Amino acid sequence: MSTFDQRLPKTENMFIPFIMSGDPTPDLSIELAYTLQESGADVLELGVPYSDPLADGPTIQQAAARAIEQGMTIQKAIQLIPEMRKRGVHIPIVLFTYCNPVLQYGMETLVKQLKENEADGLLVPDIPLEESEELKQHAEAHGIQLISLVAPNSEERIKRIAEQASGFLYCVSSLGVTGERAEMNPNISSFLEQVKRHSSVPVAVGFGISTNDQVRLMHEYADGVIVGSKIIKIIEGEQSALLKEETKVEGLQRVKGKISQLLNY
Amino acid sequence: MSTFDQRLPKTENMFIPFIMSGDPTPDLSIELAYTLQESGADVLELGVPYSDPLADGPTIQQAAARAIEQGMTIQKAIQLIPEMRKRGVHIPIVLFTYCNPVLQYGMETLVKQLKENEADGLLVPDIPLEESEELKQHAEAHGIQLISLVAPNSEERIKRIAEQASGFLYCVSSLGVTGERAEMNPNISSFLEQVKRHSSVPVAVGFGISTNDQVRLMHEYADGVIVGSKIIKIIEGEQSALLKEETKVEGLQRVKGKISQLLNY
Amino acid sequence: GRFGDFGGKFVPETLMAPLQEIEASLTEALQDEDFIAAFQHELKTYGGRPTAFTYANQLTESLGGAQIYLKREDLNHTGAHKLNNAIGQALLAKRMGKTKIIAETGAGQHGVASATVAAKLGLECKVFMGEKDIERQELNVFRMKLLGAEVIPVSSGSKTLKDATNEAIRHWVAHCDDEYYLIGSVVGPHPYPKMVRDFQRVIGDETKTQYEDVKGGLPDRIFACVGGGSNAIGMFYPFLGTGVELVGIEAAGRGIQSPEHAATLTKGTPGIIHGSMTYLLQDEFGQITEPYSISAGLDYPGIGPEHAYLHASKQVRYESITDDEALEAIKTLSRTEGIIPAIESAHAVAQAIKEAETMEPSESIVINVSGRGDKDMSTIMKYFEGSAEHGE
Amino acid sequence: GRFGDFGGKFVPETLMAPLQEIEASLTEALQDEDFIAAFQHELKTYGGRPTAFTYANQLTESLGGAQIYLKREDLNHTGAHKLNNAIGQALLAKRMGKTKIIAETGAGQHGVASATVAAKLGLECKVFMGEKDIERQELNVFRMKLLGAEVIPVSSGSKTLKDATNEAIRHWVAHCDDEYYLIGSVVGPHPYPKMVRDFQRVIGDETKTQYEDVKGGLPDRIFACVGGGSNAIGMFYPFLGTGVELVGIEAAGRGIQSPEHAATLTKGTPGIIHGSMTYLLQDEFGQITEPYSISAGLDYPGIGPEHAYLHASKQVRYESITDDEALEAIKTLSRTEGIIPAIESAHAVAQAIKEAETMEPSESIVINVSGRGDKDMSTIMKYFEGSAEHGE
Repeated sequence: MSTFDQRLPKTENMFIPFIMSGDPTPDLSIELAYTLQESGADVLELGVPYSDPLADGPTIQQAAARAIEQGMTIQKAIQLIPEMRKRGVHIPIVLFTYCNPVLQYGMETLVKQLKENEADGLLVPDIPLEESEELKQHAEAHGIQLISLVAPNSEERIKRIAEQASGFLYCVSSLGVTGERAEMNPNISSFLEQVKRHSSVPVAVGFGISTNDQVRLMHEYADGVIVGSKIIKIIEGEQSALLKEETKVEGLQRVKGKISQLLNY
Repeated sequence: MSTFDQRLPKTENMFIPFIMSGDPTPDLSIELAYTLQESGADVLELGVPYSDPLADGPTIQQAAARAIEQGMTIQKAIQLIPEMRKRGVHIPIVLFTYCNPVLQYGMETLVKQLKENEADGLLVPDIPLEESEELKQHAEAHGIQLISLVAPNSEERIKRIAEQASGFLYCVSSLGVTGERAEMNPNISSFLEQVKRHSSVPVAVGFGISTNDQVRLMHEYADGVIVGSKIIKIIEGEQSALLKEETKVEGLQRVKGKISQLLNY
Repeated sequence: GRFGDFGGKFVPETLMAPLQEIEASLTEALQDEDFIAAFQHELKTYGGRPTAFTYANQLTESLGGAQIYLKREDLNHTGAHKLNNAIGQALLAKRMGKTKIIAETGAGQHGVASATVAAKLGLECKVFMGEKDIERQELNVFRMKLLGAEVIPVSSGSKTLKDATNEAIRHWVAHCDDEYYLIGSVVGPHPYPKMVRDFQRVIGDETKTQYEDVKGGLPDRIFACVGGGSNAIGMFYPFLGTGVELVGIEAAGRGIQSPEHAATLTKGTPGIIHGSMTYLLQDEFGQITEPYSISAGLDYPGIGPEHAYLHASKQVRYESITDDEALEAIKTLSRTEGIIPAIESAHAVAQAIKEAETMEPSESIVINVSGRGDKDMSTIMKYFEGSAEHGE
Repeated sequence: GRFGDFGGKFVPETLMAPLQEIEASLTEALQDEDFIAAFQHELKTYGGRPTAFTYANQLTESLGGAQIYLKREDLNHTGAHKLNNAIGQALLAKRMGKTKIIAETGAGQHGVASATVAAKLGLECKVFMGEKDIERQELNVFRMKLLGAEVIPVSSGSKTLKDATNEAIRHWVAHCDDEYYLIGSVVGPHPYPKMVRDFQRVIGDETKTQYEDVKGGLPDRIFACVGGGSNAIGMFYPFLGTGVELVGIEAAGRGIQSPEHAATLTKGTPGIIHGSMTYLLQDEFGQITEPYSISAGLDYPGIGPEHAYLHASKQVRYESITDDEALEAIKTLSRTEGIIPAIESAHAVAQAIKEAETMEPSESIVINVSGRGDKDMSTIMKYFEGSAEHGE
């Protein structure tokens, strides 16, 4: 049994938040990870900031730009994970990073270090199934779950992607980049049903989920929801409180409160 | 015998100055005509200002621009001639004008009016022999001498031009436009000899003659010299004196003095 | 040297010899197969001829009238038909043993074409340009200098094209032994209008062949803009007497009822300009007046004498198009065909659009797109921004 | 979808379907004679192909080495080879039933080419352009709007080409059902690099025929500049394996020892950019770094994956040329041949001049003059005026 599965609290009504390493500071990333776990997170998606984040909308792009500005790197992001564990984060942590930083770091080095640093998974949004074989082999060899994505237009590839998925399967709610959407894809339920038919791991849905209603609806169809841009915005909203030592705890409390509102339907 | 020949004081060592009608004022043109006669002019070339004087250098172009500014027209220029006669100008007067104003005025009207206004000749620098037939017929019918030009590169046309010349024959000293030249064409003597062989009228040379030495030299080879830009410059130099009633006479005296310097070699 | 009552050589005596020399050399050259072959070789391998012949399907469909074809002189090297003539004359200059060419320019297009062929053929080049135009056309001035030409500022008269031409002629008079004057349009004294037409008729000759290949037979009407008139003569000449209706379009500027236009045939009178008997814009005493058009290439107070003749003899119909109409035509052609024409050429496009609408879908027309609009982008931009400010 | 180790489809899952759709349609289209005929028809009657093949006699004589020929892509409609690809892809988009195209642009050339073919084929067009580039290229922005395109400012990242490309991809992900993404070079995920090469190979195919007609056989060396690399691949591809020495020239900017260059193959390392495995300029952690070149068209941190392959497999030799060398080459080609090349193309000219001098007069070379310099006149003017001020 993988560490991912061992650390996973539950496999239904999962909540998978995304934070950007180093946004607004590395220390706050650790605190935020803990706060999210306290708020009910089942898996933490930990982003590595990238100069050219093709799959992301403006909110996550800007978070990445801020984090790069702060000197965040893939190496430093990995080193945050043991700190998070020390702080008490016991849920699975999945590193989110684009393909080019992975290549420069070295695939094997990366998964090895992830393992050593108590991470559980890796998500690379721009490595589709067809380009993933080498990375998957390295990940499997080191017990790191390579998280796969599947999209509404994946069609005949849905089966192939779902069957080889590990950790959880990330379903893209609708075409486009990450970020809030006013309306959800109306065909989402049939898409998710199709995915679930072929998947042996929990199925989570992400991209554009930002309201209490949307979380509730998605929990009806899927095993979990991934929330990214909305979390970034909540953190942005509390940034000035978080950055001052005397108001930090207050700020974290308010983050927790807002996340509860999102989840308590 | 034409009025031109009747009025011509002499046919050797001729001096043929050019002035621009209306530069600096119509009244001064009359005075200047008289002064030039007093200075020894044998023929007066009276210019009509034109917007696009192709054969002229900057000095005469600028004189034309000033005269147009003053409202001078071909009609007003012709009307100056009887005034000059009244003032005592008895030498032949040749109107100098480009072809387009002649056409717009009407060839026949023009030569008729020239005759009526006691002019003796007409010089149109941009009507070469080949385009001159109609104008020549009108001129002859009214007893106006159409002055022909011949150039160092006229070659086999020299004979044809010289043989039909009337009044005097205008020899262009060297290629280029009107205006001062530091050096005279070194082949000028053989050119002028060739012209004189075919001409039954006096042969005068113009373009670039501006010094006492040049006048002397040209008088050796030709029957006369035409001086244009240099005269304009002399008048320009005295313009402020000429334009004031109290210094006008003085100014005219100085013009006369400078012309004497040019001619007394 | 005449086209009916028009043309001729109204020049100072000193220019008669160089003109005769050119005439003799030209006659000889045009009978020499090697010269013709060299001319055609440069047009093809250097200039990019034959230029394309484009069916304007979208414009045709949007108007619902005659089928519209475009002769694409905008695709010539340096961006307009001007190069055809510059190549021809520069080859002649070289054959005559001249080592230098001089040229006049207004907006700079002919100056650039002259500087270009001078560089290509190893000739020195001086370009006369009015001081006002030098200021307005800074980039073209730099372009000519980059091509190795000397740009000579002209400060006489109105400091624009007409005066640059005067000054080039004056300079040439003094230097005609080693310099060749490369005139940019079908204007000037004989043999220039005929020579330039002979070098530009390749436009019409190609069009005839291309139309025959694509459609068979002859088009019903052909449209070309007229400033000096070289692109129009080049296009029309091979079609004279064939029954094709030929339409030349002058610049009406702010309207032919206003004093600001360049509609020489429509509003001018016969006279002499730059050595040639033709129509021109002048006052009652024959002083040449300043023309106006938003297009620097049509902003000329005269017109080629052959056009005066074709007008008088009713072989070509001449119309005029205002600044506003021309600019609107630029927008239309850009949006429907992806071709931004020069403002000059847009005058022909505008008239063609007016007429095509009233014609039958079985009929067809050709528009000579004499040049590309790149050179005019800042003028066009200013115009539309100005219009936008005024709520249009 | 690979060229050796390079290429591939490193894209978000949502793009896999549209890429597969394009791949399938392209394969079908390239086997359809009607599609090929339509493509060739537009290239000829609209774009002006075949482009000229010019013997640079004066440049050749001044260097005293190899005979120099120029492939004149500068004579294409809109002024560069970009149009070939834009026509091809827009025809494909139409065949696929798409009604809108989107494109990225840096200096604006590909944006103009895309807006142009969109107008010609009746498609809607959106062009993504960095805010910094919009400011620097005001006239090209206006040109695109005049052609009916919508220009969408991109404020992310460095606000230049790389980010405009990212943003175009992001937009496409959300709208791939009715929009077609028209990439401007041989970059991006499979099948783009192969497709753009297939549409650009007409350059090399024509060159082969033209050289055979003029000289017989094959040239000794061929030079082409490389930014993304579409003009170079288009030229090289038909000559691969023929024994002709192929030389690609990158932009060395202020020198490859300085941090300011765009010499991707010379100084970059393998990685992923815009969905493709290739060489790129990046830091140790794989963040893409900003390239520099005076030429906006070479100022790209990546390079087409096929070039990475041709480099690795030593089928093409890659060199680099600095800003200063390129600008000097513009002057040389302008003065000797009357052709002002684009700054991009001048990189190829500069390297060719270096090598031609050392070659035998019996040898011959071809330079791909990929575009005209008109778009660069103010940059060139500023450069030479700057140099002049510093006494050069």
